[in-house]
Amino acid sequence: MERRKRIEVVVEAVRAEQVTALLERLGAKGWTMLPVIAGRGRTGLRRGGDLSGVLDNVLVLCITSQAVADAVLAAREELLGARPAIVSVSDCEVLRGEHF
Amino acid sequence: MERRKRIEVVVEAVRAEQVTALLERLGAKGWTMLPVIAGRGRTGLRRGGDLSGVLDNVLVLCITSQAVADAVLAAREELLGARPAIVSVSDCEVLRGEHF
Amino acid sequence: MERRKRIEVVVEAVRAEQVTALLERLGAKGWTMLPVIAGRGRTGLRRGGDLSGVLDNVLVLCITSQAVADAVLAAREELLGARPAIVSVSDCEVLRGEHF
Amino acid sequence: MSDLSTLLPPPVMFFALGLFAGALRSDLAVPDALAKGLSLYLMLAIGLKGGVALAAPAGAVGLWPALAAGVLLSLLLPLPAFLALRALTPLDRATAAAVAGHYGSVSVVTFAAGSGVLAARGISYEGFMPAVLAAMETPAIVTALLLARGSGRGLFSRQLLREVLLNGSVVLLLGSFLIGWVIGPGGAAPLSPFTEALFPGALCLFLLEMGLMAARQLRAAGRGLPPAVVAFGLVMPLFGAVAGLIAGGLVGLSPGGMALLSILAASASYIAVPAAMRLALPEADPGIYVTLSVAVTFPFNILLGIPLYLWLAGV
Amino acid sequence: MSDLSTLLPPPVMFFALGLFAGALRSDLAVPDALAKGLSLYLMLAIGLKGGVALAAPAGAVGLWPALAAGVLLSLLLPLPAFLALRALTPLDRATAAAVAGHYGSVSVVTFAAGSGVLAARGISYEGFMPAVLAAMETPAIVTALLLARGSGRGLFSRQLLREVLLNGSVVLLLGSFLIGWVIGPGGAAPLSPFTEALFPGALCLFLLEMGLMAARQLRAAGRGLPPAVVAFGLVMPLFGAVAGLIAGGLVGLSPGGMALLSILAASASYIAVPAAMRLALPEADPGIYVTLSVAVTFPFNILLGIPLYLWLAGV
Amino acid sequence: MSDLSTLLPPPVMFFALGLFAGALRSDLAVPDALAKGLSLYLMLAIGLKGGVALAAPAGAVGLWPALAAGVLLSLLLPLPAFLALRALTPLDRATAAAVAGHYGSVSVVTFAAGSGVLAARGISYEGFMPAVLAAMETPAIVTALLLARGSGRGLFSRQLLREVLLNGSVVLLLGSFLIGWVIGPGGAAPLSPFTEALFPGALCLFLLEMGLMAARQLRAAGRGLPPAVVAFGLVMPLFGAVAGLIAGGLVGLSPGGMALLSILAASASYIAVPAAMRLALPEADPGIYVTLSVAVTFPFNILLGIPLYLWLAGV
Ligand SMILES: Nc1ncnc2c1ncn2[C@@H]1O[C@H](COP(=O)(O)O)[C@@H](O)[C@H]1O
Ligand SMILES: Nc1ncnc2c1ncn2[C@@H]1O[C@H](COP(=O)(O)O)[C@@H](O)[C@H]1O
Ligand SMILES: Nc1ncnc2c1ncn2[C@@H]1O[C@H](COP(=O)(O)O)[C@@H](O)[C@H]1O
Ligand code: NA
Ligand code: NA
Ligand code: NA
Repeated sequence: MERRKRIEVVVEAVRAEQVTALLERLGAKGWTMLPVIAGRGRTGLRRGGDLSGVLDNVLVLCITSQAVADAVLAAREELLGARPAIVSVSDCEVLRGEHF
Repeated sequence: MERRKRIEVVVEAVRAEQVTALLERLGAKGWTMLPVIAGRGRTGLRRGGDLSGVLDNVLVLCITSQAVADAVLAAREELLGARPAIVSVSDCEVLRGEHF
Repeated sequence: MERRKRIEVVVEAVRAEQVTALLERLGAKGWTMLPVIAGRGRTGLRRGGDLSGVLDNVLVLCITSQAVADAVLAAREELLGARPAIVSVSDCEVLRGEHF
Repeated sequence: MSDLSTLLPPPVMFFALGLFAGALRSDLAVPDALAKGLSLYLMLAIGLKGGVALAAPAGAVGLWPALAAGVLLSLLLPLPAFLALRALTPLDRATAAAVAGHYGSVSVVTFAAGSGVLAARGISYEGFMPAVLAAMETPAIVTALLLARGSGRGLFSRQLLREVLLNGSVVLLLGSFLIGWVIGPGGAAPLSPFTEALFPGALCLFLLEMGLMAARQLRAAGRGLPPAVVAFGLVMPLFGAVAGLIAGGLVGLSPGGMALLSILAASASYIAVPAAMRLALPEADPGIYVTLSVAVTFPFNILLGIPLYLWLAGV
Repeated sequence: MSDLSTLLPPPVMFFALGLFAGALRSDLAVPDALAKGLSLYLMLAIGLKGGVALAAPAGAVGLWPALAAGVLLSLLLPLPAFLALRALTPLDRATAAAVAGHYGSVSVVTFAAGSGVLAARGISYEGFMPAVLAAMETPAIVTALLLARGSGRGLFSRQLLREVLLNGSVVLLLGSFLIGWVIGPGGAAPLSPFTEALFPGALCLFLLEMGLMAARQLRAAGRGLPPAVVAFGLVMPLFGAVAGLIAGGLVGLSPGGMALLSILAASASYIAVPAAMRLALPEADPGIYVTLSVAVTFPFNILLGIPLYLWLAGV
Repeated sequence: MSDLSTLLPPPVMFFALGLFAGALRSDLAVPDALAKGLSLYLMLAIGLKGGVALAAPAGAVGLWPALAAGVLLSLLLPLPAFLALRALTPLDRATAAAVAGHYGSVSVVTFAAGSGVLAARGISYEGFMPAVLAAMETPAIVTALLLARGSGRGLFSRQLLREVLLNGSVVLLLGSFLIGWVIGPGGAAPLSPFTEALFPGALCLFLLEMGLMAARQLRAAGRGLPPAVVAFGLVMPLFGAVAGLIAGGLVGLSPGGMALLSILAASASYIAVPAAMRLALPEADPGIYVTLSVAVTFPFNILLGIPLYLWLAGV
């Protein structure tokens, strides 16, 4: 088991590509995108499923090295440019550290 | 980066509003609800998608301050009243701590 | 609150049963399966929704004791036999520790 | 071979196909959204057709007594069900009450399958029966709650009241019924390729999914069903069918109408009541009542019950 | 009762049913996938029908002026909308521009409901109107961006350009239109049970969902709508309708065509423009523009606007 | 313009529209649930129609030889495919075997598009061809596994056996076929607005989605396809088509039947085989076989292959 960082971002579906592109550019070897049913934040209750899709959010999960995580957080301006609702980082351990 | 708590609750879809209402009342500034495909627990295998929706579960994710997390856990009776299957809490760090 | 381990596995939907069966066999009392929209890893961009379902991934979340988590990681060969993309483990605390 | 297709109508065969595929763990699967969409479609089509029939000359003759019979059946059938469950099965009070509630209420697809058989045999029935169907959906919930709690105090939370009065099935059935009644045959004509011509085929596809669902549910939760509970799920429909038949006779329904009321009384809810019970009786075990309704009583009614009740009704 | 069904067509009643159920918080719900599927179906069917009509002898007479009128309406209507929003409501520049863009663009279902009413009343219209519908979808986006940024420099990112030129609705409408035109009435005949016979019924089901969606959106984000903004959402359609009527008259459309152009001008986008605005103007508040379009202007047009605009058009 | 619509049938045009929209990265998208639902619908309708045709007088003449031809083609076609892939492309043994399996098996929609063209041209064919389609779905899986492992020992896990014998497509096709055969033309008549009248339109919508899916898949995984593999995906269908034609001639099929068998042999599986390969050959790369089948061979067959094979069959 090796120590890695677990980055979790909730972001609008229409802007998710900005986040994943940033992660890839800064060296993350992968990410996973999960659907979101609904949420509440500063902008009130948000429930996806409208026909334009603008109210859909997704959760992007990225497990990566400390170095990449630092780089991502250092690119704060660009990351926030995708208007993510949440950027959270926590610790984890992984099998096959060479994959991350 | 500021330290926050990450609360994760798996709960029946029909009771999820009880959980999110509690979180809001105790001061959480937001939450995110994710769909669940299936699960296993004390009540056996549970797979959503029946027509009444009673077998659907959701996962509620809430990133919040230590204080709010403590308040939520202190409201244990009320929280368990929503019959959540899991209540787990872990540590994380967030960008823009003022949002949480 | 009691300390537990939070295991998170991203795996192909067609192989998910191998992972959950392993978890159950090694003593985990439950697990939750979440849908995945898309992801990127060593095999490139992967977006579910093709008609055969072979490109669908899921995320399996299991909160369990340190002992079970150790057993799961010790069964590394078998676990990797299900070809999971990610196996990550982190710490958490839970309400009602007897459930996990 | 059209004789066989009268005996074994296509929707029943598709249900059997689904059961078969599910039992053998085929990977055949209908997306949830499609199943829910078909269920909405069937309710819309059934409601509309009933409302249009009500608008026909003399279409409303006998409506009120039939509605009253339906409501009474829904309110009363849970009583013997509850007594039987408590006497003969190991179910706790809350779960027994919840199960009982399902048997006062009704299943839309069982009704659809039954009326399809009547149509295929050329037997007419009162056009307002969909209104009876809607009227029977929720009264049983009240009885179930009374049985579970032993008192009427604090029976209904606001959320539960909404579930009872504004349950999606009831709103869609009654709303479509009302719209059908308002627009009448003329207004409904442009809708009929959607609501009528497609109906038999859509019912087949939906019953395929119901078969898959029944098999899936039986596998997931079936081992938890005590044998006495399974027996209840097979005998209670017969009891309900006879009660429905008698009630239908008393209020003067035609043979076709009696058959349908019998089918309704025999059927068990799988949408409205489970949802209400989950809210109102969290201590009752959904694994029991969902499985019993979807995977025991529903298949029984579709495969054996309907022909039997029609035969009892003399049609 | 077919008079009533002319006054209050079935799709409108199903919309009202959805609104009612949603307002009272019934648990009636249409799966997202079904709603999106129905929306695609309606666009495919509308486009195809229009293309087939264009292929008819003399079907193209007056096409180009009508397209020009549509594009101009789409480009220009956001201007008065923006001025009114900035003068009379508290909306910031970006949000006001985004909202304004919605009102230059159009709503496919409002068009479908309107043409359904015309068909029911036996009033003919230019068959190419679906092309006008498609042509009006996106020009308003350009105006909205100019209004928001005050300059044309760097107006379009690549992603945005794609959104404008290759928006799903536009591609499906125009593509189906083209296919209809190529295959003509003969080639389209085998498709007509799908694209024509089902249309009225599918529209009912879709409008049921639109009613539920409007009520849901109003509850989720409605409190955030300032009263002056709501008023705008009710008055702007009238302004657009009159502009559409005048434009239709100027380019020589038939009364039915004028009525449809009026309806298009009065309607507000709920698919193409929100998506483009979210990309191009992230600082604009989607809670405002989605809610206003889906939950204020759309219901207004369906329930009151369409009959009014038809009356104004003299049909 | 009905000549054009014979040359370029509407489903093909909708496929091209989907490809075009997808290639240019339009945001046009069909919900997964709708795509899966349409796929189920097509199988149900095709199966039922075939079964009904079998029930017609003399409907079964030639059935067994045709089934045998289909099974043999499915079993044998993977052999030359595998040899070619190993000799001419860089694919490893497992991936080559998996790809080869796809080309012994078949694609339901390619069959549907082909039979639609035959119907439009008024060319008849053996009604039991859907049974041949079902029979060809899975034998190729056996060959692929033998090729991959070089031995028959431990070939089938229980889960894999289920996948082969109880694959969802096979169960639905054969089940519907059986039901159609049992109920016959009389019993199927009430279902025909659903299963027949809607078919051409539903096929268009589904092919639109297949076009979008092909473009999406090509973009996601396309860069990983070596050119020699792409070439295989374009040449192998021709080889299969000729083999199918010859086999059809040997077993005495009508020209229409020969054309369909040729189309089946030319087509590649995109549902049953990928799922089985993922289970049985985890070391084979799904990015290769899914992409090749869905995004290379399928478009080739739809756009160019079908007219070519019909021409070869002389119809
Ligand atoms: N504290 C939080 N915990 C979890 N999710 C949140 C939180 N705050 C916001 N979100 C999610 O982010 C979305 C947008 O937030 P906002 O932009 O603040 O309205 C919400 O709809 C939630 O899904
Ligand atoms: N230890 C666990 N880890 C992850 N999810 C769990 C666990 N236990 C229960 N669950 C989830 O909670 C649901 C209900 O659990 P239960 O009420 O114990 O049957 C299950 O279907 C799972 O989705
Ligand atoms: N570092 C990562 N963080 C999060 N998810 C990942 C990561 N790497 C791979 N994945 C997920 O695992 C799937 C398969 O990965 P792979 O087998 O490496 O292509 C991807 O599609 C992602 O969903
Ligand atoms: Na009943
Ligand atoms: Na407009
Ligand atoms: Na083939």
